[in-house]
Amino acid sequence: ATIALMLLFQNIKTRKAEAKDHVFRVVEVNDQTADPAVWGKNYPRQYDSYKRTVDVERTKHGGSEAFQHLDDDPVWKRIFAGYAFGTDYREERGHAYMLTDQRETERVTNPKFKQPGACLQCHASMLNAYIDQGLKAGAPAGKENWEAQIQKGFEVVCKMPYSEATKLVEHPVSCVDCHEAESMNLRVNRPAFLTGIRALAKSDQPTPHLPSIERWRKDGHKGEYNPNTDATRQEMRSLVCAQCHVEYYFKGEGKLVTYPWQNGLKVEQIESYYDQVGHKDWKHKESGADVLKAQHPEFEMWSQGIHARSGVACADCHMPYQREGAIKVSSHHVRSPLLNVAQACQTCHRIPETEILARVVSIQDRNKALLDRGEEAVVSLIGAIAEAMKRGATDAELKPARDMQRKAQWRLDFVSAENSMGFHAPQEAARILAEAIDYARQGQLLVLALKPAAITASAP
Amino acid sequence: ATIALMLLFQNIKTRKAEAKDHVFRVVEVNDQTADPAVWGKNYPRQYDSYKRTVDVERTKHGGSEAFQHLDDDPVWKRIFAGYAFGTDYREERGHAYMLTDQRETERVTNPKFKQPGACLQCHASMLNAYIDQGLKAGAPAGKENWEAQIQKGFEVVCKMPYSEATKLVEHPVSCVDCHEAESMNLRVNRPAFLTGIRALAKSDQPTPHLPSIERWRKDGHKGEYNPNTDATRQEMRSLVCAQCHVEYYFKGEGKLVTYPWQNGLKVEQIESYYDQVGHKDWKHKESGADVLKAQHPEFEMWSQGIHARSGVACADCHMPYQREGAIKVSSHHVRSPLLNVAQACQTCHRIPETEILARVVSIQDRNKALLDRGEEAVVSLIGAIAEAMKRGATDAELKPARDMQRKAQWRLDFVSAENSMGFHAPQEAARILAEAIDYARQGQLLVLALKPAAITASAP
Amino acid sequence: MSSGRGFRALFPGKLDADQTPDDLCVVPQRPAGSLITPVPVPTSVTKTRIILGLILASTLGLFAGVGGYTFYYGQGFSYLSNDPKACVNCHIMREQYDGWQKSPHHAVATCNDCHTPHDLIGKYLTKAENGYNHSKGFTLQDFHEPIMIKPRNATVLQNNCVSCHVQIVDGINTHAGDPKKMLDCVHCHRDVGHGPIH
Ligand code: HEC
Ligand code: HEC
Ligand code: HEC
Ligand code: HEC
Ligand code: HEC
Ligand code: HEC
Ligand code: HEC
Ligand code: HEC
Ligand code: HEC
Ligand code: HEC
Ligand code: HEC
Ligand code: HEC
Ligand code: HEC
Ligand code: HEC
Ligand SMILES: [Ca+2]
Ligand SMILES: [Ca+2]
Repeated sequence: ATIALMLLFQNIKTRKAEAKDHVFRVVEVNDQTADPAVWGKNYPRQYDSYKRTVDVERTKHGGSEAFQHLDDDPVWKRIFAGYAFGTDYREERGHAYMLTDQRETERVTNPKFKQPGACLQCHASMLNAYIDQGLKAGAPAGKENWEAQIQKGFEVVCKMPYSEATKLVEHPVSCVDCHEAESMNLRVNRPAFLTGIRALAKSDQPTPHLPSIERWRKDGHKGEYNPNTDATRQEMRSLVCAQCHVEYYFKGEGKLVTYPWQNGLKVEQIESYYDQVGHKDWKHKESGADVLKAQHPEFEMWSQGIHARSGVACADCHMPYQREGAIKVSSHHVRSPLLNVAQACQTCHRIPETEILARVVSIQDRNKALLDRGEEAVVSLIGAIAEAMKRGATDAELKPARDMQRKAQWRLDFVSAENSMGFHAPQEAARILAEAIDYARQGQLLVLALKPAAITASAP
Repeated sequence: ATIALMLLFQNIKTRKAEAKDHVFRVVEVNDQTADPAVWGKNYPRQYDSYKRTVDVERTKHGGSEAFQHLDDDPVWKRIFAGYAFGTDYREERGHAYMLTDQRETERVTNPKFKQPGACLQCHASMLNAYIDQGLKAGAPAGKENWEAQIQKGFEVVCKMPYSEATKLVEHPVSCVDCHEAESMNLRVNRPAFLTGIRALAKSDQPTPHLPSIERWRKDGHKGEYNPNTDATRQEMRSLVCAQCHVEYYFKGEGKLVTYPWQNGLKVEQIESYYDQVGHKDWKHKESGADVLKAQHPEFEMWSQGIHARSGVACADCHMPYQREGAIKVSSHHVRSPLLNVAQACQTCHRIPETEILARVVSIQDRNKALLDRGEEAVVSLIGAIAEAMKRGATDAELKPARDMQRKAQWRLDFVSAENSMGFHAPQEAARILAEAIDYARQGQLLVLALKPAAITASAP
Repeated sequence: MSSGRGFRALFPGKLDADQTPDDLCVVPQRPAGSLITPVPVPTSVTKTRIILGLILASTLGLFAGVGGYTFYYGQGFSYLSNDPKACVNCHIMREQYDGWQKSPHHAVATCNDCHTPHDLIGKYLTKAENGYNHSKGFTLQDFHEPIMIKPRNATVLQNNCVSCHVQIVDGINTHAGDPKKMLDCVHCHRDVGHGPIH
C-alpha cells in the first residue's frame, strides 16, 4: 500500500511538470489547416526557423546553392544520356524551394518528359489535397477512414498530368505533413511510405535501427505495422523524413509512387526488387543498356550507418535543438549540419568544431575520390559498349556487358544521389562504390573479350 | 550468521586497504633484468595476466588459434606463389608464442629462405641483446649513449644469420621492452621504429592522431623527434605497440629492419616510398610481376581510423584496465578485445555487449566480402598474365599489366595482412580494397587488349 | 564524448539480452480505475511520518545488504546524507565522483539531485533499494563493470533533469518514463553528470 501511494505521488509530480508544457494557442489549428503561417501564430519560434530554409549557403560537398551538377561534373551528362536527368540536375536546397524548384526544372517544363502528378507527393503539402481528392473519388468520410481517403486521393493524383495536379497545392512541405495538429505529435502520412515501410516490416531483414519493426515482428505480425502507433518518438524523428528522402519509382500505368523495400533497404536488395519486377528507368542512349536511376536514398544509407544503429535520428542533426530565449525548440531550419556544428554535433561530440569539420571532410573526401574512380570506370564501360556497337556487335553479344552497366551504374548513382557524400554510412558507401567499380570493369572485360568477333563481324 | 557478517566486514576492510594501491618492491629490478618472472615479483598482477597470453580462443575473424591461412583460403597460396609466405602463413596468437612461432615457421626452418637476425627485432626481448652486441661492437658505454648502443647492436644482429642471432635471446617481448624499470613509464626503443617515426615527423603529412609530432613540427623541428620525451602518455600507449605492429622491409645488404614512412602512413604513400627506392619483395612465380608483401600494418591502419583520431590507443582496447580487488591494473593479457568487451569497449560505449559485437561483426563482414571480391580480381589478373605469357607475350608488353598487379596486390594484402579485418579503420580499408579491385581489373583489361597481338606473336 | 547514448533511445533503459523494450516500462503506469483520481498530497505531518518510516526502511535496506556492524563500519549512515562524499566512500564510485567534480553541474547538483527522486518519499525508497544493490554488489563484487545504470534509475534521472530544467524544455514534451514517447535527455547530454567518458 505504501508503495502504491508512493507511485501515485511520483506520478502526480511527473504530470505536474508536463502540465507546464504550455503553449499559447492564439489561433485554432487543425488537420485541415494547410497554411504554415497560421500554425506559425501558435508556434512562432518553429515557424521563424522554418521560413529560414530559403537561406543559401554552400559547404564543401553540400549546402543549399542550387548549382547545376551536370556542369560541375559533366560525366553525369553522359551517364544520364537519354534521360530527363541528363538535361537538368541541380544541387538540392532548402524546403522552402521544393515546390518552385519542381515546377521550374527542365525535367518538368520540357514537355517531352510528361511528368505525372506523382511527383508531388514529396514536393508539396499534399495531405489535404489527397484527402480532398480521395473524398471526391468516393472514399468513405470520417476521421477513422483517414488513411483510406489519403490512399484514394494519392491514386487519383499520381496519374494526373503534373501541370494539372500542381494546381491542387500551394505550399511546400508544411506543419501538417509532419505533425498532428491536436497534440503536435509527429505523424507520417505519405502513402508510398506507409506501403513501403510495411513491406519492409513483412520482410525478414534485420532492422536494428528501427526497433519498433522488430518488436512488431516479435509480437506476431499483427495486422499492418503502423509507424504512427508502433514507432517510438525517437524513430519518428527519422521516419517523418523517410516519407520523402528515399529511393522511389513510379509503378505501372497508375504512376503510383513506390518505395522498393520489399527485400530490404540495401543497395543490392533494392536492385533485386527491380530485377524481380522487371523495372528499368530508361534505355541508355549511348550504350543501349536498360538502366536504373537512384534518387536521394538518404534514409536507406543512414539505415546502414553507425548513427542510425546508435539511435541518432535525422532530426538530431538536421533539426537540432536551439535556444530561443529561455526555452529550446527544434530548429525547423532544416539544412546541412555543417552550417551548425555547435548544435548539431557538439552536444554529443565534445570536441572542437574544427576537428568535427575535419573528420567529416576526411570521410567525404575519401568518398569523393572513390566516386571519381567509379565514374571513370562506368564511363569507360559506356564508351566500350558504344564502340562495340559501332563495330557491329549484336544485342545478344552485348547483353552481359549491358547487365554489368546496369549493376555498376545503379551502385555508382546510389552513392552519388545520396546527399551526404558518404557521411551517413562511410564504410557502406565505400563498399557500394567498390562493387560499382568491379562491375564496370568486368563489363569492359566482357566487351573486350568480344573484340575479335566484333571486328570480324564489322569487317566488310 | 555472525560469521557471515564478520566475513563481510573483513571483505570491506580488504577493499579499503587495496584501494591504497601500494606497490611493494620485493626485488630489485633494473633495465638489465630480462626475465619477466623477476619483474613479476614486484608486479604480480600484471605478470599473471602477461602469462595468460598463452590462452587460445577464436573469434569470428580473429582470435588466437594459429590455424593455417593458406588452407583456410587457398587463393593466398597462389597470390604468394614463389615467396616464403606461400609455404606457411598462420593466424597470429598471443605474445607468449612470438619467439617459438618464429623459430618454428617453415619460413624460417626451410633453409632455402635464409632468414636474417633482423627478424628478431619484433619477436623477442631484444633490448639487452642489442645493448650487449652494441657495446661489444664498440659503441660508447654509459647510460647517456643508450640509443647509440642499441642502434649499433641492432646493426650487428640484423645481418647475422637467424639461426645464430636467435641464440642471443630467450624471452618473448618482456617488461623491459615497453617499460623503463625505474619509473615503470612506457618507453620505446626499437631502432627501426625510432628511425621510422622520425622520418614521418620530418614529412609534412598531417598526424592528427599523434599531436606530439605536430607539436614538434610547430616548435621548429628541433633536433630529432623523440617519442620518449615528446609524446604524451596516451600516445605512448599506442607507440609501444607501433614498435612491432607495422609494415616493414629489410633494407639493403645490412638487412636493416626499416619502416617505410617517409612519405606518410597511407597505403599509397608507403607504396610511393617503395617505388622510389625500387624495392620489391619478390618476383611473382606465376606472373613474373615484381610484387610487394604487406605485413601487419595495424599501426598504419589504426592511424587512419576514427578511434586514433579520438585519441583511443591500442592499449585502451587490447590492454584495458581491469579491476583487481580495489585497484585497476592494465590487463597484460594482450588479445582480441572481442573476448573482453566489457572492459575493452563498454567503458566508452555503454551499450549491451551483444550490440557491440553485432556492430563489429557487421563492419568485419562487410570488409570480408570486399576482400573476397578483391582476391578474385587479383587472382584473375595473375591468371590472365600467366596465360598471356604462355601465348608468348613479351615482358615489355606485359609490363603495364604487371605494374597493375603490383599495385592491386599490395593493396589487397595490406588489408588482408592487417589483423583487425577492417575494424581499425573501416572506410579506409574499404577504400583500399576498391582501389585493389580497380587496379586488378585494369590489369586484366591491359592483358586482354594485348590478346590479338599475343596471339599473333605466338602463332607459328 | 560519450557515445552510445542514442542506444537508449532505441531501447529505453539498459537492456538485457532477452528483455524487450516493453519490459523496461519501469515507471509506474497510471493504475486503472478509481485510482486515477489524484490523491491529495500528504500534509506535512503525514509527510514527516512517512519520511521517518522511510529512513527506517532505507536503513533496513542497507542493513539487509550488509548487516549492522558492517553497515556502521562501511559508513552506511552517510549513505543517507546528501553529501557526494558519502558516495565516494565506495571507491567504486570514484570515477563518477572525480568526473562530477569537473562537470558543469558540480556547483549546482549533487549526486542525489540527479540520482534520487526529489520528493522525499521516492528519495528514501530509491535509496533503500539502491543501498541494498550497491552494498550487495560491493560486498560480493559481482556487479557488471563498467557499471551501467539500470532502467529504473535512468527514469529517476530523467525526471530530475526535467524537474530542474522544466523551463528550458517547456516547449518540448518530455514524457519521462514512457519508453515510447520519452525524449531521453541523456541521448544528447550524456556528459552532464560526470563529464565525457572517453
Ligand atoms: C549524425 C548526423 C546525421 C544524421 C543522423 C543524418 N544526417 Fe543527413 N547529413 C549529415 C551531414 C554531416 C551531412 C553532410 C552535409 C554537407 O556536406 O554539408 C548530411 C547531408 C544530408 C543531406 C544533404 C544536405 C546538403 O547540405 O545538401 C540531406 C538531404 C540529408 N543529410 C538528409 C538526412 C536524412 C533524411 C536523415 C535521416 C534518414 C539524415 N540526413 C540523418 C548528418 C546527419
Ligand atoms: C514532403 C517531402 C519531404 C519531407 C517530409 C522532408 N523533406 Fe527534406 N527535402 C525535400 C525536398 C523535395 C528537398 C529539396 C528541395 C529543393 O531542392 O528544392 C529537400 C531538401 C532537404 C535538405 C537539403 C537542404 C539543403 O540546404 O540542401 C535537407 C538537409 C533535408 N531536406 C532534410 C530533411 C529532414 C531532416 C527531414 C525530416 C525532419 C525532411 N527533410 C523531410 C522533401 C522532404
Ligand atoms: C519520394 C519522394 C520524391 C518524389 C516522388 C520526387 N521527388 Fe524530387 N526530390 C525529393 C527529395 C528528397 C529531393 C532533395 C534531394 C535531392 O535533390 O537529391 C528532391 C529534389 C528535387 C529537385 C531539386 C534537385 C534536382 O534534382 O534538380 C527537383 C527539381 C525535383 N526533385 C523534381 C522532381 C520531379 C520532376 C519529380 C517527379 C518525376 C520528383 N521530384 C519526384 C523527393 C522526391
Ligand atoms: C519536415 C518535418 C516537419 C515539418 C514540416 C514541421 N515540423 Fe515541427 N517538428 C518536426 C520534428 C522532427 C520535431 C521534433 C519532434 C520531437 O522531438 O518529437 C518537431 C517539433 C515541433 C514542435 C515541438 C517543439 C519543438 O520545437 O521540438 C513544434 C511546436 C513544431 N514542431 C511546430 C511546427 C510548425 C509550426 C511547423 C510549420 C511551420 C512545423 N513544425 C513543421 C518536424 C517538422
Ligand atoms: C577501439 C578499439 C581498438 C583499438 C584502439 C585498436 N584495436 Fe586492435 N583490434 C580491435 C578489434 C575489435 C579487433 C578485432 C578482433 C577480432 O576480430 O577478434 C582488433 C584486432 C587486432 C589484432 C588481431 C587480434 C586477433 O584477435 O587476431 C591486432 C594484432 C591488433 N588489433 C593490434 C592493434 C594495435 C597495434 C593497435 C594500435 C596501433 C590497435 N590494435 C588498436 C580493437 C582495437
Ligand atoms: C616486440 C614486438 C611486439 C610488441 C612491442 C608488441 N607486439 Fe603484439 N605481437 C607481436 C608478435 C610477434 C605477435 C604474434 C605472436 C605469434 O603469433 O606468435 C603479436 C601478437 C599480438 C596480438 C594477437 C594476439 C592474438 O590472440 O591473436 C595482439 C592483439 C597484439 N599483439 C597487440 C599488441 C599491443 C596492443 C601491443 C602494445 C601494447 C603489442 N602488441 C606490442 C609483437 C609485438
Ligand atoms: C616489424 C616487426 C616484425 C618483424 C621485423 C618480423 N615480424 Fe613476424 N610478426 C610481427 C607481428 C606484429 C606479428 C603478429 C601479426 C601478424 O601475424 O600479422 C608477427 C607474426 C609472425 C608469425 C606468426 C604468424 C605467421 O605469419 O605465420 C611468424 C611465424 C613470424 N611473424 C615470423 C617472422 C619472420 C620469419 C620474420 C623475419 C623474416 C619476422 N617475423 C619479422 C612483427 C614482426
Ligand atoms: C607490449 C608492451 C608491454 C609489455 C611487454 C609489458 N607491459 Fe606493462 N604496461 C604496458 C602498457 C601499455 C601499460 C599502461 C601504461 C600507462 O597507462 O601509462 C602498462 C602498465 C604497467 C604497469 C602500471 C600499472 C598498470 O597496470 O597500468 C605495471 C606495473 C606494468 N605494466 C608491469 C609490467 C610487467 C611486470 C611486465 C612484464 C611481465 C610488463 N608490464 C610488460 C605495456 C607493456
Ligand atoms: C577510450 C574510448 C573508447 C574505447 C575503449 C572504444 N571506443 Fe569505440 N569509439 C570511441 C570514440 C571516441 C569513437 C568516435 C565517435 C565518437 O566520437 O563517439 C568511437 C567509435 C566507434 C565506432 C563507430 C566508428 C566506426 O569505426 O564504425 C564503433 C563501431 C566502435 N567505436 C566500436 C568499439 C569497440 C568494438 C570497442 C572495443 C573493442 C571500442 N569501440 C572501444 C571511443 C572508444
Ligand atoms: C545524439 C547524439 C549524436 C549526434 C547529434 C551526432 N553524433 Fe556522431 N556519433 C554518435 C554516436 C553514438 C556514434 C557511434 C560511436 C559511439 O558509440 O560513440 C557517433 C559516431 C560518429 C563518428 C564516427 C563514425 C563514422 O561514421 O565515422 C563521426 C565521424 C561522427 N559521429 C560525426 C558526427 C557529426 C559530424 C555530427 C553532426 C553532424 C554528429 N556526429 C552528430 C552520436 C551522435
Ligand atoms: C557500498 C558502496 C557504494 C556506495 C556507498 C555507493 N555506491 Fe553506487 N554503486 C555501488 C555498486 C557496487 C554499484 C553497482 C551495482 C550494480 O550494478 O548492480 C553501484 C551503482 C550505482 C549506480 C548505477 C547502478 C544502477 O543500479 O542503476 C548509481 C547511479 C550509483 N551507484 C549512485 C550512487 C550514489 C548517488 C551514491 C551516494 C548516495 C552511491 N552510489 C553510493 C556501490 C556504492
Ligand atoms: C538540481 C538541479 C539540476 C538537476 C537535477 C540537473 N540539472 Fe542541469 N543544470 C542545473 C543548473 C542550475 C545548471 C546551470 C549551470 C551553469 O550555468 O553553470 C545546469 C546546466 C545544465 C546544462 C548546461 C551545461 C552543460 O553541461 O552543457 C545542461 C545541458 C544540463 N544542465 C542538462 C541536464 C541534464 C540532462 C540533467 C539530468 C541528467 C540535469 N541537467 C540535471 C541544474 C540541474
Ligand atoms: C536530440 C538532442 C537533445 C535532447 C534529446 C535533449 N537536448 Fe538539451 N540541448 C540539445 C542541444 C543541441 C542544446 C543546445 C542548444 C543551443 O545551444 O542553442 C541543448 C541545450 C540544453 C540546455 C541548455 C544548455 C545551455 O548551454 O544553457 C539544457 C539545460 C538542456 N538542453 C536540458 C535538456 C533536458 C532536461 C533534456 C531532456 C528532457 C534534453 N536537454 C534533451 C540537444 C538535446
Ligand atoms: C547532473 C546530473 C548528475 C550528477 C550531479 C551525478 N550524476 Fe551520475 N549519472 C548522470 C548521468 C547522466 C548518468 C548516465 C546515465 C546513463 O548512462 O543513462 C549517470 C550515471 C551514473 C552511474 C552509472 C555509471 C555510469 O557512469 O554511467 C553512477 C555509478 C553514477 N552516475 C554515480 C554518481 C555519483 C557517485 C555522483 C556524485 C559524485 C553522480 N553520479 C552525480 C547524471 C549525474
Ligand atoms: Ca543541398
Ligand atoms: Ca590472432
